[in-house]
Amino acid sequence: MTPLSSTDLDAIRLSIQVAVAATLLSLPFGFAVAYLITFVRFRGKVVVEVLVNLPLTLPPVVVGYFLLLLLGRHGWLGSLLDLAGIRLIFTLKAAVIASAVVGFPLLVRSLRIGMEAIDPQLIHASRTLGARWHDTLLTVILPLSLPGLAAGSSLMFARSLGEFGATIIVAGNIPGITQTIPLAIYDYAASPSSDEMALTLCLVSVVISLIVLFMHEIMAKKMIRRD
Amino acid sequence: MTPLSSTDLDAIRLSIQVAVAATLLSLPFGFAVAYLITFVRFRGKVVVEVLVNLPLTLPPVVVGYFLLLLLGRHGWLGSLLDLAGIRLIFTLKAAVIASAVVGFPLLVRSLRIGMEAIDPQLIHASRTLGARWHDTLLTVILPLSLPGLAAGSSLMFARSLGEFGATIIVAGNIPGITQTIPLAIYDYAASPSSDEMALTLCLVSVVISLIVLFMHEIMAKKMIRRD
Amino acid sequence: GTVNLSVAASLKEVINELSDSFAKTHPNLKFIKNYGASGALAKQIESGAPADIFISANPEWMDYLKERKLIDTSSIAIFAYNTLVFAGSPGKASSMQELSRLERIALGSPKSVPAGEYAMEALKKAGLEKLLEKKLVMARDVRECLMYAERGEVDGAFVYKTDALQAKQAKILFVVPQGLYSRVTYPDALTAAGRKNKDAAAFLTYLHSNEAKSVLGKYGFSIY
Amino acid sequence: MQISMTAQKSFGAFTLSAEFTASGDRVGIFGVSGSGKSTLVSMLAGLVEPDSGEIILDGECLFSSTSKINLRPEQRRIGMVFQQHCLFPHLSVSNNLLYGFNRCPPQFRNIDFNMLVDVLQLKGLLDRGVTRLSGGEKQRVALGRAILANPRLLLMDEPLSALDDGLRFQIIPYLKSVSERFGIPYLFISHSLVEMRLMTDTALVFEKGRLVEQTTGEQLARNRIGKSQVGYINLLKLGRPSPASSLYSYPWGNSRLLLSAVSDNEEVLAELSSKDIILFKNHPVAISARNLLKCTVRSIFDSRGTNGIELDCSGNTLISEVADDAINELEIAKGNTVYAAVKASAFRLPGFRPSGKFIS
Amino acid sequence: MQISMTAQKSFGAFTLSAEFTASGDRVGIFGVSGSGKSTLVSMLAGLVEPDSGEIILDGECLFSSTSKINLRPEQRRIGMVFQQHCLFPHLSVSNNLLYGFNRCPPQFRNIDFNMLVDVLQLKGLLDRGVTRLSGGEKQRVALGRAILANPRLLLMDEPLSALDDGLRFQIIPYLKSVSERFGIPYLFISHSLVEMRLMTDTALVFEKGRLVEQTTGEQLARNRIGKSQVGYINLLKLGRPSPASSLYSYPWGNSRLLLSAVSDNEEVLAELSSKDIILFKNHPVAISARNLLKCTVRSIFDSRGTNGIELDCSGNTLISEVADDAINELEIAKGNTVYAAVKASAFRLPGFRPSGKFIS
Ligand SMILES: Nc1ncnc2c1ncn2[C@@H]1O[C@H](COP(=O)(O)OP(=O)(O)OP(=O)(O)O)[C@@H](O)[C@H]1O
Ligand SMILES: Nc1ncnc2c1ncn2[C@@H]1O[C@H](COP(=O)(O)OP(=O)(O)OP(=O)(O)O)[C@@H](O)[C@H]1O
Ligand code: MOO
Ligand SMILES: [Mg+2]
Ligand SMILES: [Mg+2]
Repeated sequence: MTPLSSTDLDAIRLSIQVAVAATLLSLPFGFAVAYLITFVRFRGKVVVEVLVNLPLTLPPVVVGYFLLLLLGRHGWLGSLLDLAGIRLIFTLKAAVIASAVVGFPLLVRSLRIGMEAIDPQLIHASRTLGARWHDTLLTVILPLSLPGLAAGSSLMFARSLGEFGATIIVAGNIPGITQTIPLAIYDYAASPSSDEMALTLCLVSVVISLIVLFMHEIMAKKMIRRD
Repeated sequence: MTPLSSTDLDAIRLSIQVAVAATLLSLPFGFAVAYLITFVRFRGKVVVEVLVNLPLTLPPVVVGYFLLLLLGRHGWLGSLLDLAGIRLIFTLKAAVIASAVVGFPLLVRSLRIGMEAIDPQLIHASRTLGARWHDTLLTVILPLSLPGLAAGSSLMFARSLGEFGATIIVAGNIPGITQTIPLAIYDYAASPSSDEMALTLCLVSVVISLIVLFMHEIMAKKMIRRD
Repeated sequence: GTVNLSVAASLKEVINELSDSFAKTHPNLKFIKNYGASGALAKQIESGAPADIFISANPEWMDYLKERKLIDTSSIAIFAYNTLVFAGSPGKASSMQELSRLERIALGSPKSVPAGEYAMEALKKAGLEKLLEKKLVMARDVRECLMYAERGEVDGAFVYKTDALQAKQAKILFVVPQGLYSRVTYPDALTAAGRKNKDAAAFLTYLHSNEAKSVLGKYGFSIY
Repeated sequence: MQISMTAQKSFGAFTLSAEFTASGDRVGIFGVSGSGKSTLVSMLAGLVEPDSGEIILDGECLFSSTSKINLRPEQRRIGMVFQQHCLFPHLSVSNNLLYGFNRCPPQFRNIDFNMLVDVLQLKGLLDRGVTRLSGGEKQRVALGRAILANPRLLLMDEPLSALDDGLRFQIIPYLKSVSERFGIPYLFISHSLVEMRLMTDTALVFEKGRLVEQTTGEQLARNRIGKSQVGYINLLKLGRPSPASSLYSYPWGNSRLLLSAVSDNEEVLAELSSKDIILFKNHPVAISARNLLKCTVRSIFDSRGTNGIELDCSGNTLISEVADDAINELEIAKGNTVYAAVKASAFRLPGFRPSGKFIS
Repeated sequence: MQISMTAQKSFGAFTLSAEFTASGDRVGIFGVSGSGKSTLVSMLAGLVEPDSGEIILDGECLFSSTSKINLRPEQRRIGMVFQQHCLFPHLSVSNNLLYGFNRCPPQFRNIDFNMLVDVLQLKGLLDRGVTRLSGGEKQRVALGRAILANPRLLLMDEPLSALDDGLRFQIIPYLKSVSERFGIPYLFISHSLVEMRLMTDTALVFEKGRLVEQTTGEQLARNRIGKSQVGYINLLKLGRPSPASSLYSYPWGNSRLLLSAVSDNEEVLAELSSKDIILFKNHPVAISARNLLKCTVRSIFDSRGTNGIELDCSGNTLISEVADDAINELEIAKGNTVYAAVKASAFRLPGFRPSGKFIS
């Protein structure tokens, strides 16, 4: 096996950074959206569901293009950020956003499955004990959604590690700066002579995601006390 | 909006075919794997989990590349199939397999979240009533996993509609034969003059997946009688 | 200073070598290189991605940026040319006409891959389009075409000479006659943002130096 | 407490129409299985929305379909002990117990945690996850959780059904004293007439979703003389006992009674079934019954086959149940004198746990 | 049925050591809340694996830690009524009921569905989803589901706790007749001594995870004379009644008894508490009790403060509970004659539902 070059090590570091940041960033939003869809009746729920699931249905490259339109200098969000002196395109932040958007539907779905399995009587019980909705949310719904949360965030993390199409478009493929593992693999696979390096990176990627998967499972088991 | 060309209509038809076939094909396997991981203790469970999650962690292109190695004329499965006169590469079947493999971890995860929420006492109850494991599987675990199954298969369906990286490698991008919506979008998006067509196809894709999402949700609600 | 490059992926090796040797004589200069599909690069530049120099795999995307006034028009020049070849297992075919004997032929998807567009053009001119219609496999890019040929999934593939030279199994079976397709050109230019970057201008000049031409030649590009 | 309810709720063929006004701090709800008891209390707690009607508690409107008022459960401060426990599976026993306590306004956090844990016998279990409890342990945690929240009204849906008598009769006096001391009125659902007599003053009887009887617990029991197999339960306020050979002598108004059971309390409420009192016209001799009381007949009320006789025993009231024939034979009539015999073992002391650890 | 168990199971500080051999078709399990009853039956059903030991049912080894035998629950054909119902939430009432029925070998599918539905009063609910039932309705479905599977042993974990007396005393005789007719032995957990007396012959008493007493139901009740607040319950086999003025006259062995309750059955088992029998040395006059029986004292057994007196009444046996002092006063001794007085309303007919729809 060929040893890893310094840009490979950079790619590994960047990938982990991106995956961790994307997952952590998405958790509160994902939880909020899943809660809204599962427990709250409101107008325009359909619209929320559509938006959340959009990135799943579209090829990641297309998602990347849409993000580019949104966050680019002339995009409506990008132009605002530009005024504030913030540039996202071609930075690691953009990679994080790309991963977060692409993985978001997976997180929300997992959370919803978990939330839907919660016995409504438990929520009733907390209400009769004086808990207001946000209190119930934090002390009953959140802990009981932990299995879904753990599953969802590990899905999201793994997906982030593999995210390629949207990332390469909004973050570019700049070694040492925005080149994550999938982009590095793409580069290696471009030349027939470096197939082996591509395989090595694949392996690294798999090992990382496995570590995370197992950590999550152990966490989930510890966090809820059931028989 | 530009009207859809006949190859576009082909792409829509093919996409639906692929997504439906991939989802239906994966359901029994996904259910079996989720069941094994959730309820059965066996050696090598780790290996199964690794294999299932692999396609999620790796960029779809890499998955496609591995599938090519496996199913290609000289791949170890491909060469066997070749003897039997079956060729998969560059056919719609390959697109189905690519979508199935990429979406599989999503399906299994969703099913697992649903299965883990089943009260073990219900399984106990069915056992004391004389149900053997496969009976319990079909009459208790399956119906109670329906919410997870519906969620998982709608995730899978949506993911199939968006699958690009792995499909284009194993199925090729042959208009009218293997060109699905994402591949057609890619083609359109690559030339400055046909951006609009790409957008139209995106919309079609979103609409289809939404229809399926809602169908699933209605189904899931009807199938389980809860308050 | 720094120079931001947005370069078509097929030029990766060439530009890596050229930027390294340029950096040797300019120790304070840092290159930030972004390789990708020409269309994606153009869209990124349009969205404000930092780029001083843009090298496209076809003139179309250069024109796209030019129209949007994102290119320093005066700096546009041809960086290199490429040649379309047919690569595959030795002995499968030795001319365009013999292609009809083959079962499967790979080419880049004509709509999205320039090499595929050129190949299609050549097939049309040679009158083989209808004949081969069912045998064509459209790949995402040139690299995939070559991979199919290398692994024997197809009998042969239309690829650039520069790619074919890197192949291990597949060999160049024949060179597609230049008369059948328009010339494969790689235009380069300073972007509007890079106009003021002296280092970028210097590097662009270096790209047209004789030293650069010999490197291009080494990788199989032609310069005239 | 004053509840006024005129609420309807339909589930398919079943319709509960809860139309009543009840006052008093200890209200019982009777009814056979499926008569709508749980649905009624769920509407009060705000967990089930009535199809129409109005619910008013102590002058405050909790629900009104016409004024479109529907207070949320947490705004009502009505506690509930669910029929199926509904413990939080992710919390330990003590965190379940303290859930409502921690959420109630500081000035109401005055129920003694340690004493509650003691009475409910949950001491060793506090750190345990609630999924790893026995059925009766779960029920006790559910009860404790609701009490600690010190609600302004406590709804209890068969809160003692999974408990043995020893525990049950230890918990009942505690419940009553907590209710009195902290001013927590309650609604109590139970199938046991004895539990109801002990726990409630007013009783609502439901049948197929309709209120068929509203009465005091006292009256309810009297009405059921002859219908019930247990009979009317006389509740006797007794003072502190003193030993009397192998038995115990308790003051009861101006007279004394001999009981076989002993109690440590200053005051006890003993139960005596109307069926356990035998009447004689003349003073009997050599009888095994240890208590012979000279009484005056105050009134006679009848019900199929048997008659309730209200007796005045040195100023105390006792109700005995007697067959028609006996009325003539003993010449029982208002104002006449009779002798009532009661065995020392016929009394039942609630909360009394015999030395044997196990009782019926 | 013959069960032999020597199994241990520990949960942290709690250890259940189930060491006993029991035979007979109707076995009761007593014990206060948390004493290990549910754990015991779960081990029998194969739902909880013992830490060590052996379980043998009718000569077949179900579990053995030394021989590494552990039959799966479905191989044991042991039915279970769970303490918390455990109904299948995705199935209707009738599909829940039929779940085990459809899975039992055809030759055992002989329990009458309609009759069961009748007794359990589930008729109108068959198509309903089980999540939309009241607490008592759920419990009845759970009971019916287990019975219809016609298991070779039925375990019932407090199966009647959420039911009113009316239903309870309708279900008990049904359970017994089904058990007898189809040869289904059972283990019955309950906190009610009356239920236990009516339902079981043998009783295992557990305390803190250990068997502290193994006895017949009869003996268990006798031992508890004086300890229990209910007393020993005499069970009297009575024949078909005939009306006698406002009461009913029942044949009882060679004599007759007057009861205030009527039954339609050919034969009934009436309950009479030992506390409801008053003894006289001489024949009393003008007494409200409608039954006066001349008896011979057969034996006296004592327990703290009260004594059990076994009486022979024209060949029938009765046990009365009497205070120490009374023994001397009435000169009660083996062979002496006494008169026993019992009120017509003191008898309790199990399964008897008074015309009022609601009873204690
Ligand atoms: N999974 C567990 N982990 C730890 N302790 C347990 C677990 N299950 C039961 N216990 C404890 O074991 C003891 C016996 O429990 P079990 O359920 O057998 O009691 P039980 O006799 O059925 O009581 P009840 O009448 O209240 O239902 C209890 O003290 C209980 O707390
Ligand atoms: N969600 C529902 N859908 C349909 N019917 C229901 C629903 N909930 C309750 N019922 C029916 O309403 C009636 C009253 O139910 P409720 O739970 O109030 O009875 P209950 O008096 O508490 O009985 P129990 O003593 O058995 O707990 C029952 O007949 C029940 O079947
Ligand atoms: O530079 Mo490309 O990879 O053919 O567009
Ligand atoms: Mg109820
Ligand atoms: Mg139990």
